[in-house]
Amino acid sequence: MPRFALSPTPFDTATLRAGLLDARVGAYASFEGWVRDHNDGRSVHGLRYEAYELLALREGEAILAETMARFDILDAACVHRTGDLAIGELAVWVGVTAAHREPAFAACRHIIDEVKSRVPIWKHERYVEGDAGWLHPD
Amino acid sequence: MPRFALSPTPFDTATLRAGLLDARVGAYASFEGWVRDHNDGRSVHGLRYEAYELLALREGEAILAETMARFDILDAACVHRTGDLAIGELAVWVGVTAAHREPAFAACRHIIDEVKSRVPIWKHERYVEGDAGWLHPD
Amino acid sequence: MTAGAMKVKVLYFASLRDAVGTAEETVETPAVDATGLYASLQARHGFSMPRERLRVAVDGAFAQWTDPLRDGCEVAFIPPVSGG
Amino acid sequence: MTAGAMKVKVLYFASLRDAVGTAEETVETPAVDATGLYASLQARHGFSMPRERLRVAVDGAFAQWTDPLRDGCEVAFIPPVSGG
Repeated sequence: MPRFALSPTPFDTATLRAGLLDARVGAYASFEGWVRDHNDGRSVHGLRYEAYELLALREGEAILAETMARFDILDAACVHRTGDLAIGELAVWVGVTAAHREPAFAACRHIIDEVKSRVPIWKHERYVEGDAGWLHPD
Repeated sequence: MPRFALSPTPFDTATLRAGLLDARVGAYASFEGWVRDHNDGRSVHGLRYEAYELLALREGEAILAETMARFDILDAACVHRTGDLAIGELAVWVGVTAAHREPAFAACRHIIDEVKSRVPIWKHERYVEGDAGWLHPD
Repeated sequence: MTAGAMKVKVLYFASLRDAVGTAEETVETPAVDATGLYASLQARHGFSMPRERLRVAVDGAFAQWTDPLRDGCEVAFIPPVSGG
Repeated sequence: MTAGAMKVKVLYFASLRDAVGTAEETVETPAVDATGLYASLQARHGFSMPRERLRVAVDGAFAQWTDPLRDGCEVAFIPPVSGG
């Protein structure tokens, strides 16, 4: 089972979370990124995520595998949306299970940081003023 | 609306999460504590949480208010179960929303740490061997 | 009621409640503060837990061990907590 | 096909794709590595983004700019990512 997935449609976090839980789990940490109505002081109307799918899936799996090896956790998963999203839609979900909370938090944070910095996914924001642009952070 | 609650029955985290989300939210961090089948090397059959309800509710609200004041977050909530729980039942949930992930993670971690150290709730574990006992950590 | 004594309601939780066998009792005590009250209850009930491991709450709020007790107040001894 | 030239498929994403107007093109290039390939494409399409801000992937895996290119390979230029 892959631990990292891209989803072109809205996805259900309750099902994903349930897939991580078993009797050994004492701690579940999760993170969700949502589409906000503002970014860097500008009013956002909506956005689009584009991925280089082949490489994004490989890089995402690599991040999850590295995280499993580095932290004392039981399981971990991440799903990232692609396509058009409106304000208030879920963009990315990370879930991590562990016996104890310390590694669950640390691994969850590590995954979202690495996904944001390494996985070839790009955000295209449409602003209320009518213009739009790709985000290519320095 | 209180931000901290005790629940004598299983509760639904999806509804709680939905109550925290609005258009300003860019990041949602959550933590869940689950009843494990092991603790400190012993096989656990189930457990019971007892609270000094009046003081637990006051102390829980104080923690959430302190957290709202100290971190750059939008909202936060915590629910803790009381009564008898079986293996695989949810014991505690924390949810935090923010514009950005850094304060969302930090506040979520702060809340669960403070709840565990300050709120008058006690865990009574029943072991597979038949004995049982209150946990009063040093 | 002894001269200078007052009635206080005492709440017990977790292992303290198991030791006493009841969740609450009303006691007459000459103690002026929670320190003295716990000492006398420890002697009566044989609590093994030293006061240093407890916190004390009066009328539903955490209090200092040396805060004066009032007649009719409700005192709770809080063993180390283990929620979460 | 020029002597020494090879055909490579180039994938464009995000602002690079907008600049080119297409998500992929097949080009003949005498370039021996991705550095030379990007330089020639930058001249042709007028990319404003310097190579130093990009990563490069060959056949679906991140690569070094100086790795030799092979005829028929697929090269992707990766602008700074912004997922999450």
